[in-house]
Amino acid sequence: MIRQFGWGEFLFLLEGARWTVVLSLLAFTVGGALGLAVALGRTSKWKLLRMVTAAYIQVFQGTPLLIQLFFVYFGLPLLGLKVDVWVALTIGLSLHTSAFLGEIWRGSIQAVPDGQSEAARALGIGYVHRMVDVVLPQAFRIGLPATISFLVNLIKGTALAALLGLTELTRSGQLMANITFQPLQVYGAVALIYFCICVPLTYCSARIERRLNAAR
Amino acid sequence: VTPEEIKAKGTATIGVQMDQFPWGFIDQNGQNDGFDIEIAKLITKELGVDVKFERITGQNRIPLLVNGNVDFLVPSMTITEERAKVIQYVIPYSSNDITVWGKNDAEIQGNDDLGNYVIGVNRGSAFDPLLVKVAPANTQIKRFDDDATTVQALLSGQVDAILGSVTYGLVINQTGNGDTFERKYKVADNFQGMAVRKGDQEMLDFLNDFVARHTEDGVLDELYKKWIGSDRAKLPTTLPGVDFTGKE
Amino acid sequence: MDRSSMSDKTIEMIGVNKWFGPLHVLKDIDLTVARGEHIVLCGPSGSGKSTLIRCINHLEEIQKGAIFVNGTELGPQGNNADHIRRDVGMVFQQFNLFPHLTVLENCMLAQRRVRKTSVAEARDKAMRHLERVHIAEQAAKYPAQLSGGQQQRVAIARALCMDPQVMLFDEPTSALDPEMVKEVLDTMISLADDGITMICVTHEMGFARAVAHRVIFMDRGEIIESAAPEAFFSNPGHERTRAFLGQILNH
Amino acid sequence: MDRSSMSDKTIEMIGVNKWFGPLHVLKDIDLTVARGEHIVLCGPSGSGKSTLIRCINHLEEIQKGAIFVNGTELGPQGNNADHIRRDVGMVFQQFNLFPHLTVLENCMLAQRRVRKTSVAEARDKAMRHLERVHIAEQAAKYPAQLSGGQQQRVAIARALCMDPQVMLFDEPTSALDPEMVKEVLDTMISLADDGITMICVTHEMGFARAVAHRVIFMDRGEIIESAAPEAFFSNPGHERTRAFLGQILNH
Amino acid sequence: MNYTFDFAPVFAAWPTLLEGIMGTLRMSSLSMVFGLGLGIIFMMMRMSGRPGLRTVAVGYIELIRNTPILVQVFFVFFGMPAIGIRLSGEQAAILAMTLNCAAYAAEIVRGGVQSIRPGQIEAGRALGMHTADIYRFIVFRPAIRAVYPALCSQFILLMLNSSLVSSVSAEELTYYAQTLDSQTFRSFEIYLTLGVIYLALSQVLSAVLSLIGRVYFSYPTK
Ligand SMILES: Nc1ncnc2c1ncn2[C@@H]1O[C@H](COP(=O)(O)OP(=O)(O)OP(=O)(O)O)[C@@H](O)[C@H]1O
Ligand SMILES: Nc1ncnc2c1ncn2[C@@H]1O[C@H](COP(=O)(O)OP(=O)(O)OP(=O)(O)O)[C@@H](O)[C@H]1O
Ligand SMILES: [Mg+2]
Ligand SMILES: [Mg+2]
Repeated sequence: MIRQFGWGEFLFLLEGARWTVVLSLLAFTVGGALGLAVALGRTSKWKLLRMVTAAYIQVFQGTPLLIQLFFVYFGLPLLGLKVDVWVALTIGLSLHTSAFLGEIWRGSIQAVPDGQSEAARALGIGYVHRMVDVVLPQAFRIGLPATISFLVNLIKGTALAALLGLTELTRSGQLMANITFQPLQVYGAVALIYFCICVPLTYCSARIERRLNAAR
Repeated sequence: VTPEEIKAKGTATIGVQMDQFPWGFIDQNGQNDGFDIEIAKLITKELGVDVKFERITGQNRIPLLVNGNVDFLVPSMTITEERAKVIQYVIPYSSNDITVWGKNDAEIQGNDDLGNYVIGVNRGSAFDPLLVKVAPANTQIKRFDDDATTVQALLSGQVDAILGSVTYGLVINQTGNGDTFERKYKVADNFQGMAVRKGDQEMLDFLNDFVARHTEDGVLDELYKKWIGSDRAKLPTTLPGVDFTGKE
Repeated sequence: MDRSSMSDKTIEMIGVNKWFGPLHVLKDIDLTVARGEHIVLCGPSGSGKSTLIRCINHLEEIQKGAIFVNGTELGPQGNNADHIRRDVGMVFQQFNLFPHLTVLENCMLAQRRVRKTSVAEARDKAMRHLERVHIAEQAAKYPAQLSGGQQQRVAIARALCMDPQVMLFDEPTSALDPEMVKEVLDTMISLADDGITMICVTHEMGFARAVAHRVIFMDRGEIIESAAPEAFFSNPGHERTRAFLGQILNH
Repeated sequence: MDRSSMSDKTIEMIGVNKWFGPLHVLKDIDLTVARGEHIVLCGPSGSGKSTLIRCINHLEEIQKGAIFVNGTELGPQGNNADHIRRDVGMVFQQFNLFPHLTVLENCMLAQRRVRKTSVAEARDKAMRHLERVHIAEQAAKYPAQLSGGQQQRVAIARALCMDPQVMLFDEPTSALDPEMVKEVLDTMISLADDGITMICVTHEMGFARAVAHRVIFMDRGEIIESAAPEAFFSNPGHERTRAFLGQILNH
Repeated sequence: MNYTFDFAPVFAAWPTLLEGIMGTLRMSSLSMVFGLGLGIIFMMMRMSGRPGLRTVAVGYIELIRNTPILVQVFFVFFGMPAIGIRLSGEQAAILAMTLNCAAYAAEIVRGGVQSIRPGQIEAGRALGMHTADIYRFIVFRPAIRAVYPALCSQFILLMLNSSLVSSVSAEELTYYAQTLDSQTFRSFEIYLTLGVIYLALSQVLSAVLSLIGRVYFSYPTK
């Protein structure tokens, strides 16, 4: 009656992996946009904005994602705000992502030599174009390796969505382990799938890093 | 919610646990299957609505119910006094003897012997507080996330014995370890109940009636025999400290 | 250029004071620069030369005093800064070319974003100025592919593309290898011939002799001496100027 | 020093060739340096000056030829490199002080780790050499707290602490502000008076006139000219040398 | 929703929570120290001239970085008994977190070493120092300083991620909190308290790390 871990079970894991990918993309796009805003706030010339974004980063970097998700999904309803799973996941993962990316990108923006934005100012170029045309393209290249390694962590971090009942990769693995009672095989397969999702990214990151080093 | 509201919606959202072989699990085709699933389907059939399963875990099932994400639970969840303070139980629909399994050479005959060994248990299940209650204070307890890891801890020798469901035996035998490990003793009865939100009186009445009727006509006995492989015990309709009427 | 014809004021600094925290780096600076005048600013390291010229296009805020460029006042909060920056070009010691843009794109960016010039027009003008600094054939390269001297000439062309009335130079040759200094100085001399207003921080005394109308010596945030180059070199009025000249000319 | 007394060879390079990939940067270099001789090496950027002196203490490998220092041959795989480096001190353009160590610790590190000197002895010697370059009072500071000229003097003291018989200098003043050049040149001149063997890459022609026994001009990996300073400046034998001198002396 | 908050059962359990905090700190700080040490070894292997060593290091680093720590803990705890090594939950957790931390630390520190200007190494060589001494006395401190912020945030992440090792019954903060949860069902209160404790821990940890940084890695720079 107990199932053996075989091909069908592996396909079930792959189905879970689909959600892992969807969740990661979601978190990355929404969180990335928010993270850019946070990074710009952290480097703005207004002290208040800098303080607010600094506090934001502190809180969302300083607590485990698990607890953030728990609060958005189970906590907000207590305030009378009932949230859908996907809304909750989007909010929770985006808060988490934006705090980390905000901090990474703040660093990259500040790593662009001051002379660059001074030269743009001296040419009369305003804030928006100074950022879009001069600073961000350079910051982007500086921050890319760190961004990708965060993305890899994010992909693995989406496993926590299981708390909200979403059967993504890790949760599929748990379910399979509880059906087949062969946890080592199941989790080995889970690790393999994560590896296949993540490795292209780390490979890209290494290549980009090499190219940047060569350009110097 | 009330049964009428569910009928109006056309779908019942039911929380079921899918990591509890053979109570609830995912079959070869990726479909939900098991004892609980069949019962849940039976309920929706009587309501004349579609069923939507929400896969719950030991950790999130109570918040999910309390917050209204699911209409009610058909979990393999033990009825305990503590939980009854937070959610409303329906009268028991199945039972699952709580059993200690251990290495052949572990000398465990009763609760008092547990103190000499390292005992594993599924955290978040009802087995955990029970173990704390019955075992001597000096017992070394190791807690794991789910049944699979708990059993695995026994099989890999990380613990000497585990306390949990009688169905662990199925697993131990089928993974080819029946020679090394054995059933030690039955710790307690374990009555399992569906649950609704506190205050959902009509829903409670409907489900109480459902369980009573199908105990009467033998449908539940049949399902139990089919999935668990033994006869369903005679189940009580009252338990000390737990209110099944929603009136108290 | 005849000195009497320079009646028109391009830049006027009146009682300018600037602090970095507790550090008083510009002390009551008064300076008037006529249209077409070429000024060389020199002085020891840390004397405030860079800060002075950076105030003129509001890369630094001033805390006291007033600065007028072409008759427009630069407010302390940077009011009119954008307006003034269109008239004032700047060339930095470290070139500060945009590394992710080609030479041509470097010269087109501000025209497109600030003046909203069409692509064709911006390219035309960029090419004209690149030719002028003898570097048009490198237009498609990236800054990192050029030598220091070439990069600095691109920086000059980039500033010229905005048709500035004033050019500020902050030690434009001091990051260059000795051999490349000359090509940049030559470019600057050719600009001077055009009659553009220039303020140049430099220790290239040959350049000062060749093109400056006035040499200004600063020390510890003050203008100590301001004189025509002949007078400045042959007969400095202050002890400190003399000591400084002794240091930089004698090895 | 009398030229005839320098019969003893300290450094001998025989038919040295070096490639960076396909780039042939040193071509059949033959060079003999006598004990106590001071050599100034000059030439255009990229001509191989740095590479030449870096080969002497095996910071670069050579592909052909032989190098002897104090009679010991430096093998192509760096055999004897450690031995030779103890006799050869080097001062870099970028100072290369260790930023996490104080000035004193900078001077003590190699004594302790290479010569296994005791702490007290190492400190004594470090302080002696720091005094010699007039910087003993800064011993407890970190490099970043010093001016460029001071840093370079520390770098010189650090090298001297190893009691080298030869000192190599690679453009030691070209990263310095004009005002600080003099203090470093003065230090180097005082070393020269001591009779240490020196090879110095520099474009400071005043220094060459003052202390060099020989000025060597390199171009594209070859030694083009080698002459006493008077002859070198007044009457260079080659067209290329003349053109080069014209560039660096005339602005 | 009319949920009445009741923190009494949570506060009543403070000795347990405190034990959990100690467990979290003990396991994560040990893993940081061992992980950094092991990471430096992997970093040197990765940067060494020997292709064999490099491949091993790259393989290790990529394997660890691209798989979840949960799975790594599982393998150490359930897998190693198969080869005769039986570790307690806590030992398994420390080992897995060390292995995990080492992979990240290796990459971070490598960035630091690469940021050291070659002139520094050349200066050491010109003074006659050996490679090992050059790394030990010249390269490491500035290299670690250059990446210290990144290293610190990795450590904090490690501390936060240690909540995952509760799945092999390693007794850290989340383990006790979840046990408490299954006994009292005060999920919101427990998770709220847990969030506050983790936030406080990460603040304290980052303060301690930056203090260490100020003592060991601070020297003036321009
Ligand atoms: N952003 C800043 N914050 C604090 N102090 C500064 C800043 N910029 C410059 N200073 C200080 O202001 C003083 C004047 O600096 P400035 O750069 O104007 O000098 P300078 O004459 O251009 O020197 P140099 O020849 O070295 O370029 C110096 O003491 C310098 O340390
Ligand atoms: N590590 C290297 N790899 C490849 N090519 C190099 C390397 N180092 C130097 N070169 C090349 O070798 C040639 C000689 O370089 P070298 O640094 O010796 O010149 P130099 O005379 O010291 O010039 P400069 O005055 O600019 O310091 C140059 O063409 C340079 O680009
Ligand atoms: Mg300056
Ligand atoms: Mg050189």
